[in-house]
Amino acid sequence: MNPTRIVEAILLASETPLAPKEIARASTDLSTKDVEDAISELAREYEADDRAFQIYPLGDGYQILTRPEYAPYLERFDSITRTNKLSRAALETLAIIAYRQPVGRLQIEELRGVSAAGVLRNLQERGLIDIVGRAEGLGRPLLYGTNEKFLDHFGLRSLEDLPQPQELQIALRAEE
Amino acid sequence: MNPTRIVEAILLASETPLAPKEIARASTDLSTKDVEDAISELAREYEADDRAFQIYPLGDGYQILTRPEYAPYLERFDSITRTNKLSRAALETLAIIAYRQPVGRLQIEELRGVSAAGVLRNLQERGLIDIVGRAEGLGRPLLYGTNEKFLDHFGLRSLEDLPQPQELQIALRAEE
Amino acid sequence: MEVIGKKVRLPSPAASRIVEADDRFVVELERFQGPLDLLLHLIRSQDIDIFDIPIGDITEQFIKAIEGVEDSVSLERAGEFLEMAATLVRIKAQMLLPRRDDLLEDQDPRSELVRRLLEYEFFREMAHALSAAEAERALHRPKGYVEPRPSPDMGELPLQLSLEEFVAAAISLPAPPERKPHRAPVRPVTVDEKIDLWFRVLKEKTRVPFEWFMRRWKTRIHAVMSFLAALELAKRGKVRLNQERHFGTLWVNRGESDEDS
Repeated sequence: MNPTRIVEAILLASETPLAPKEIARASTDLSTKDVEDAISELAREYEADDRAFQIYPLGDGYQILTRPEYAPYLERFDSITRTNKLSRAALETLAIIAYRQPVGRLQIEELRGVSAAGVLRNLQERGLIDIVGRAEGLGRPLLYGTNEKFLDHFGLRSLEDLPQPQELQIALRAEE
Repeated sequence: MNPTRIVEAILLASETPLAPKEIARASTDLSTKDVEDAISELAREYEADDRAFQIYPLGDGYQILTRPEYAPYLERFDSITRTNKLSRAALETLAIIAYRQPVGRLQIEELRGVSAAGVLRNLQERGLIDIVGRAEGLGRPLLYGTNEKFLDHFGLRSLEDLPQPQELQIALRAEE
Repeated sequence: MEVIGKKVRLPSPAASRIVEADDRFVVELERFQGPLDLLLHLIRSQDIDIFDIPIGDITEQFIKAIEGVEDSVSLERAGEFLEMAATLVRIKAQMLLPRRDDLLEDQDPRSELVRRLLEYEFFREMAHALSAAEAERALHRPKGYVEPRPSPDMGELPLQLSLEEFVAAAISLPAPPERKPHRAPVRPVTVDEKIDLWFRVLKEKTRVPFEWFMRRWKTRIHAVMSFLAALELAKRGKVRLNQERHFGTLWVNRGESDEDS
């Protein structure tokens, strides 16, 4: 197998920068010198082909990274792919928190039947919920509640203004 | 900037397969068609240049992945993680969900003759199945379905890549 | 373009035999996914026609295979195997019983089981095909390192959500998912235990209706084990079974030579 291609595969798949000495362990036929030559060869090819990526030295290792001039496209891509709307899961979780607060992750998961960890992080990043305390008992789990920004968004003055429709399932209804 | 290079940068910088429609959002000058053309062009280039990686279709999206012949060289690196193989229980449960979706826990248990609660939780945590709804009737049981990550895990473009039940009949008869 | 997304291929029929036909009475239960898997193994490894299962032999082999099941697997899994044993014994009993005239000729007591086995076999084969696809996919590695990028500040993204939408979502929240009904743990019970019990009862009475035994334990597995114990004792000549008329009471009679066990 062509050593340049082996080095290319390793550089692409590795999570950390790898030094030529480390890369050489991939095959008994591969010397550190071979790896160094392969890296130079790949860098020349990427340059000549005008690839969107290049090999960059990091510490004593190397890594394939996108070229800096593409950063604006990646940034735009990131901000557009995150939407302005809440997902169904986030919306339901927010509803449970709003009506049941303070409420822990386990209770939310019991009500929705699915894991809530990712959704809770998302709602926190959006600034709609806060950690408002810890429950008693094993592991003292975190309790979540809505915050000022949540009220502001809907133009509510306090949680008491939150509508209490008849159709709300019992678990979410305000206790009489 | 050359649209093919923008697409290349975005594909390289993504941890998951991306659909052409999503990639097109990176630039206002980029249509879905442009992205599709760019992907074909890149695939041709990687092929012609004998790169150690290629663009592969997974579900609705595309991702840059190493070619299979380099897998043996990647095995001895700690910085290159392998995905854990699924257990037989998980595979059988996934097969049932893939063919019978949307499907509830009780149906799965009836088909396999064993409890499914633990396996379902595990598959949900690995993100290979989603809750896709609830059945009518007593307790409104949850219904499960497969998702994009399921397709990615098995290298499928769509559920149609799975064998059809008729093909299996032949296998059954051949064994008799 | 090269394609991973080739069609998933089915395993060759030979490869689909998960376990070779080794000593078929020594089966490690942990290797099996459950009772259907074990049953299929017994049938396929002996080249038995699945549409004409010799239910007596298979039942015997199955019960032999799950002997001591409660020691080798969890209680819940043991219950799954025992339930299948009960089903097999029921089918066996139905096959022994005289056909009632009002039953349709094609009402084979085995047909439901055959349907379940074939259906399960389909998904078992599919699991094999998926496993092969998984292995092939695992040969491809994605970019290992993706440069961290400043994540757009979510807090600053304008949120599109009206109070009406929010309340509608709250209303549409379904009632919490059903709780798994609590299953009382099955106390493991053996045929031997039941044999002892028959002896003790038959010391005091010369004959006992089988139902008398059934009434005392509500779980099926006790009934099954009692039935198997009675059959075993009849085989050894320790008891006689008789039924005065079809579908009537099954009597368990003290045998002629019942001095000891």
